[in-house]
Amino acid sequence: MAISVRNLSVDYSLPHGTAHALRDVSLEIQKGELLGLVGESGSGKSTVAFALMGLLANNAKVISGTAKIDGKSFDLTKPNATAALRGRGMAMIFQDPMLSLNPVFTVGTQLCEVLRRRSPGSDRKTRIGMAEDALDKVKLSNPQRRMGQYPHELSGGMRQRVVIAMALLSEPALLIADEPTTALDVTVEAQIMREIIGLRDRIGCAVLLITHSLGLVTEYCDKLSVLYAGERLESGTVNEVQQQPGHPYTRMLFDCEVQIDRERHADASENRFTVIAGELPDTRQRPPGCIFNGRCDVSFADCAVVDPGDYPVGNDTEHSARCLRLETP
Amino acid sequence: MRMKLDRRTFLAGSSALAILPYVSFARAADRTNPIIALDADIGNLDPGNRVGTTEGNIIRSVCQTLVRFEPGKTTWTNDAAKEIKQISDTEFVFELNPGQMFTGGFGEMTADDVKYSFDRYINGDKNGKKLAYADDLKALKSVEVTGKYTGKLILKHPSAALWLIGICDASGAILSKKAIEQLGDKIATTLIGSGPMTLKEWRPKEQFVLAANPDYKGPYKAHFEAITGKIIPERKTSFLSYQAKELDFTAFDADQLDTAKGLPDTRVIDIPGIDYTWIGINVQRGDLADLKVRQAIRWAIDVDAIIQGAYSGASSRAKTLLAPGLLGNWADAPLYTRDLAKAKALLVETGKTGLTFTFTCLNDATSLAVAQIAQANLAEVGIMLTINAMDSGAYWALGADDAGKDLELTLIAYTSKFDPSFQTQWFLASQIGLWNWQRWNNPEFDKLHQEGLETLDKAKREEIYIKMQKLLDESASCIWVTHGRHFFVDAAWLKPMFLPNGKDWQFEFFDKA
Amino acid sequence: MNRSQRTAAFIASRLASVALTIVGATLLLFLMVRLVPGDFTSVMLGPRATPELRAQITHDMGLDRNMIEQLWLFASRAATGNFGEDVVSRRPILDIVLDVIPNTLALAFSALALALIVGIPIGVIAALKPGSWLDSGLALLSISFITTPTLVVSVILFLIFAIGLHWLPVAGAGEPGDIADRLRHLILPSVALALGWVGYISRLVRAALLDTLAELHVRTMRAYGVSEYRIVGLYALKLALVPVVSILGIGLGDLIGSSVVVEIIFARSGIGSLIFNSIAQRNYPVVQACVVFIVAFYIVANLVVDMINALLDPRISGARR
Amino acid sequence: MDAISINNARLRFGETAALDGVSLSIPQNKCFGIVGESGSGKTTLMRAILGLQKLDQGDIRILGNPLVHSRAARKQRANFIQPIFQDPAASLSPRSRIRTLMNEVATVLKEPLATTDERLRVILNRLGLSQSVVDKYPHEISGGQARRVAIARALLMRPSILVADEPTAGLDVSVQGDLLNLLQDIRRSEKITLVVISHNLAIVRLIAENAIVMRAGKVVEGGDVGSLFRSPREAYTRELLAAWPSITQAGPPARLVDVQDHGELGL
Amino acid sequence: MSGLVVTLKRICSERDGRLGLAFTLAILVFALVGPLVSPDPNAINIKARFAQPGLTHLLGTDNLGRDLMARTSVGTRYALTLAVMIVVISSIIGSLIGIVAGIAGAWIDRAVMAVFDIVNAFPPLILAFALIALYGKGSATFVLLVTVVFIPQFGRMARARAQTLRNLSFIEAERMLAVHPVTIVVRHYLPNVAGPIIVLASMNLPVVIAFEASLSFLGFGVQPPKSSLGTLIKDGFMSINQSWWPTVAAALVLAIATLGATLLGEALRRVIDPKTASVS
Repeated sequence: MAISVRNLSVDYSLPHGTAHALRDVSLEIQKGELLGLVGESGSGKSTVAFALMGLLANNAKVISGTAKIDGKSFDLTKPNATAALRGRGMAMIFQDPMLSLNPVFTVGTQLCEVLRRRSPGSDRKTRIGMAEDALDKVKLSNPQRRMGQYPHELSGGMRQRVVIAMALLSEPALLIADEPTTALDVTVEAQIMREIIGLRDRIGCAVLLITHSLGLVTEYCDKLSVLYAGERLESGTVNEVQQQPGHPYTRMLFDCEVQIDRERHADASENRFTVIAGELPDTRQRPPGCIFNGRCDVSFADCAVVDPGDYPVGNDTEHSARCLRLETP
Repeated sequence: MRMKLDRRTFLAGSSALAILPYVSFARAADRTNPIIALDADIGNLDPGNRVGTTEGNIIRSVCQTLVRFEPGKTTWTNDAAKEIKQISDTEFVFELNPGQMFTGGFGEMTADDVKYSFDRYINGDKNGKKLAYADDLKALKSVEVTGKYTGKLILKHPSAALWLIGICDASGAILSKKAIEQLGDKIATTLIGSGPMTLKEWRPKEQFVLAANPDYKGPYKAHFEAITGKIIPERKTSFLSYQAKELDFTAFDADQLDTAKGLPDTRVIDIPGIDYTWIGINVQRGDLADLKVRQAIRWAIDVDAIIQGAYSGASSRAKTLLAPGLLGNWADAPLYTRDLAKAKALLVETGKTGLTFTFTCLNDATSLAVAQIAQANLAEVGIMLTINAMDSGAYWALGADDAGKDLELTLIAYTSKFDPSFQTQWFLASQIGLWNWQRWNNPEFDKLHQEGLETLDKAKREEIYIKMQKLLDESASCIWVTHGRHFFVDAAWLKPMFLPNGKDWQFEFFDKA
Repeated sequence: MNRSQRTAAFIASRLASVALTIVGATLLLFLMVRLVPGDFTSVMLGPRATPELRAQITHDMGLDRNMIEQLWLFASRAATGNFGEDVVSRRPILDIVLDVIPNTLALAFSALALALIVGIPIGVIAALKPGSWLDSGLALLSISFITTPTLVVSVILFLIFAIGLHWLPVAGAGEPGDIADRLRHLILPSVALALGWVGYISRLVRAALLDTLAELHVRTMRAYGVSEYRIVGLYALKLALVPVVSILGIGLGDLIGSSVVVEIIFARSGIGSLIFNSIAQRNYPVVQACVVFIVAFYIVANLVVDMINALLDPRISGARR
Repeated sequence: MDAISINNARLRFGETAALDGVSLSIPQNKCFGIVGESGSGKTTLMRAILGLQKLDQGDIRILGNPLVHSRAARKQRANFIQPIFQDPAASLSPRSRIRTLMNEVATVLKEPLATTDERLRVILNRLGLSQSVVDKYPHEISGGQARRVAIARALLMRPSILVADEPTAGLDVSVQGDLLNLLQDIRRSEKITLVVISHNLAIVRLIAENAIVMRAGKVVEGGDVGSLFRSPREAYTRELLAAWPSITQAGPPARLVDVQDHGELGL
Repeated sequence: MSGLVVTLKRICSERDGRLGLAFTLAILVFALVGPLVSPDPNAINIKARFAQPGLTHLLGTDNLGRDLMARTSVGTRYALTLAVMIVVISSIIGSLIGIVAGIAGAWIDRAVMAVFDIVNAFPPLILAFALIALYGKGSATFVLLVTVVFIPQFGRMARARAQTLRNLSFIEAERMLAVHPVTIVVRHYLPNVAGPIIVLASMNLPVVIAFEASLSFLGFGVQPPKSSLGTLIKDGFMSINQSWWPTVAAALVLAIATLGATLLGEALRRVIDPKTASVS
């Protein structure tokens, strides 16, 4: 069963005007699928997650958007539209594991709290058992001992595993992982990604992975959506998008990625790095035309005036991008 | 130590007198034993080292003296003594009642105990240290024991004062020799007596309870089973407690007289004081050494305004040292009603301008009001006054030794006793560096004082003391302000009793009305 | 180190710094009184100063020895609680102080309890709806409580409840041994003393709670559907209490300080009124003894507060590795 | 003579050994990379090199001179070695105008203000900054400009060694190249020794000639980047490389079935 | 100067800030203008004692017949002057000591903190009145001694702030440039410590005003014939059965002053330093 988000638009009211942080963003994730939502800072990718969870900041407002989860439709413009889903249908893993657990309660207490919601009838003992079991599943050694520990006694990777265990206990249909490895070292990152995939395989949920790292997406995700300044510029399967980027931004993003096995000059000072010149547009007053216009290396006159539609790329029906060059005349 | 050292002069600020007339008192007091307020706690219960009036009052009710003041009077009748006979100007024999038992199992009172008690004033305590109140029995040379119950008092010279301020008062308390030797230093906190009452309980800073002494053999049995004294340093608070029927008797300040008069089931007692408050001028200090300057100051200060402004007009103005009613009161003393012209003329005569002086006083409200009025008064004749207000501790240390040389104008309040010699002694030359803050030195005054001490004839003494007051007046070193006045409220059912000075309460004579 | 070892080490290090503070405070107290200008004995004895008595005091207090010896004498006396005898009443100073301490402690602790019991709920209610009229109203109320000086509060309570309505007694600490009476006498002074702290604690709880509610772990709890009541009342509140508890150490000191005013207005015996009267009488040995007790109490209170905080927040003992 | 040589540097913070016997030498006029995960000690090592952190033991030589923590020595050292902090914008004092900050250099160098101004103009030009930037406060300029201003200030001291701490941390891929290219340019034109501290293996591999890998305060292995990354000798280095997500390895997304796990990193 | 204007504007943009500013301005006007337009506050007129409020005496007179309006406004001015002096002096001294402790070696830091701990071990009110009782009264001593009591707070704040700053890269950059330490303190520490210190100072102003009132009330504050809010309340209570309005007026002024200063201080905190812990 697919999970979908349609026409999500979110505004932030700021001291100097209203920023239209997300504009008509749509996503679709199949059960058991991992969708990578890629974007640079300011692209609005985390806003998608929080709009879905109903945890947006006070100055944010959902202008439009519906979510379909487990066959039910939710009007995201209503406050707390998805409150019923939190901890049941949806779970979330956060960016900073150091801050996402309450420092003055033990791991066990916080895990059991999730179970109060998920399986209300269960008694304390059962919950503790389930929580220990979940810790074991996310490969934390000695779960009994971990239950009695406080977050500050655990490393960042271990804490992230605790949050994953929480997600596991809540058995969601949709797991949102918001930059789950950004704060972690690369070796830990790999382990955490495996745990997320393991969790998906255990309960067969859909996963929305929000990240700025194309490396992570290409390595772990089935599908990919590219977000830029609040607009979804491209989406498709990872393979398709990588082989045939439909949008110049996607292509340039791939070019900027510094690869571990890239060819290098013997004189290191000869090695150059790719840059996307220019700066993000002001989302308070979206300029006409393509949102990427001005930084694009292949733009033409129309790009400045015509807002491109979502055009299919190649033969894959799932692959599309918003670039005028794809417009079939 | 004659001054009221522990008078809580500070005002905590608490009174709802504005709304009180409309308050109805819900609870009626159904007490059979009175609860009264005292503004000072017990300091030291050793009669010779007592600190304030509180102890004096307790000691007089707990201990026996040879003779006891009659209720509300300065005359006395026998108490511990069965008989006292004067055998010469300087010799008295006494005989004690038999069977007068000290509480706490310290046995029967004998002449030995009398000697022991009085010898402490003559020879000092067990370490030979002089007692604080030693001078009360200064005229006593020795005590001789002539039998179990009989003895002889031998005086240095004829003395009227010895009885009034010594033998009858707390200093004359007869203590148990055995008890004192056994108690050691604890006599400061334990009082063993044979009098009408016993000190049944004392919770420092909270309260004490005086209970009737069932073993008392003397003529003055206590009327109440118990009297509870609450320590409430602030008069306004105790007055409010009284209004809330938590108390049956308390002193209050003059400014609440009208309120007090309106209270139901209440008697207001109003006793003119015999104490004396004056502005002292240091006659040895700088420009103040000039008699004319002092006279100018005396003409410039508006004592009537002070009485109005600082004493709410409730106390009357004092003209001289000894209060009306006391032996030696100088009824014809001149009244210095403010005369700016005279003051200015005197200053012109001296040729001095731009005079500035400090005015030292306690930091209670009354003193400060006096100071500020004096300040304003003197400003009008071109004398600048700086007010130096101090806590009691620092204030009373001021006159000591050379420190007193720097004093200029001071506001001083001393308490009086019934013999005029007690009052005049503080103006002697020997008191310079101690309590003579005027530092006024007049050999004739000193001579007269000694004469007064040794004279027994009333008319003669009267003459002597008036003469002394004239000398004081000529010196212009003292500007008399007031003799004070005491106000009490008491529940209609209770009849308190005090000596005519209003300060010495006679707990043993407190009675139902 | 494991957790209990860390806690032990934390307590040990706190005790060490407490010891240092006590030593320093003693030294300061010693110097403060000893550096008073003028002849100490005459300032202290005032009108009772006879040469004999003066010599006696000089000797009793060790003023005839050198400074170091004097300091040692004072410190050892302070440590053993033997402050000597009061020159006025000839009672042991320790007894004088011990007589009044229970009254002040009862006052301070009841005020503190009152401040917590009333202040915390007000803070929580205000934090639940930040910006609402309820919040604004409570904020204004709290600030008024904080800014109205204790002496004004004392007098107003005094006028209304003791004088006007006769509900509660005017003066004193109550009949000794009669607990109900003692409690009745405690109500007004402790309310007077507590009111400012009610405002203060409620503001603190509100602010700390709002700060905590903005933290990311609260978001985690919300994301997992934990009810808002449990989040605020349990998870955030425990964390928000940490700064509140920290301030209580200071608060106790403040309460003891303010007790001077309250004890005088309500004519209660206590360490505040004792110290005030002793200062007025220049009875420095008693002042010193009082301050030694106050400082010791204050330091111990702060130590206890630290311990409670270490219990509330495991990071406090754990972080100082 | 090496630009920097370190011999047996040791430093403990409480129970943790931040530096546990680090020895290395950094040749002149090359780029040297220090790679490691968080807690490896690389930042502590950098701070020790800069003289911001005293060592418990061991010595550091900058261009042959022993590193001494005296003010005179620091003053002298300022002419040789300058840092580029992780967030260069944050290395500009927020309440001073940029001109004030630049003038401080003149005071330190005891150089006439005009001379410094002239040199600054040249440097700003080369870094592509407008001259008007000096009249602004740090918060009034963009992040990219601030990074350049910070670098310009370091260059004003004419250092022969630049130490860059995590230069790309927190930057989007689209802008990190800009900074790296700038460092490369400066390195070439100023003939300076560049020390880059980073957790980003891919970047170090490209801009450095030599590098070390650190872990738990120790140097795991080091040497010429070519061989270091092509054929690492140590298991840890291999693990680091293997974990590096790479767009070129994109294959079918991983499935749980045969996920190999090392468990969590220990405490 | 523009910074001040901006700050004021932002304070005015919220209700509490406006209220605080209004109260504070009202008190300031009262304190500054009041004495200029009212009669001599020390002129005694025994005949007119306890006069009712009226046209000649807006707030009536006291027990010596002095104009209470004049005394209250002079008292307010005096209380404010003292409080401002105490806060300014203690914040400046505290900041400097705190910064030095924060950036100097561990021993100096420990020593300074130990001294602060020791001073803090005494309840402030008791320490203040003990010091004043021991070392004498008078405005200068008063300011000096109360300053001692308030220094540690500012010192702690400045120290904590300096310690944070010390490890920030812009300070380290200055050190790497070998800029003179005094220059670093003056140019880079001070401006960055100032914000929270100003906030703390403004939050402490009402505390000091109330503190002064308490001390004056206990008889340890200003000396007659000068008046301050504390002595006015005290004197008012002394004769409350004759007239209640002097007390109420002084208490009201005191309450408005502290309330205004508190509201303004909190608004200032929100503007300058949103992260600093709330009520102080």
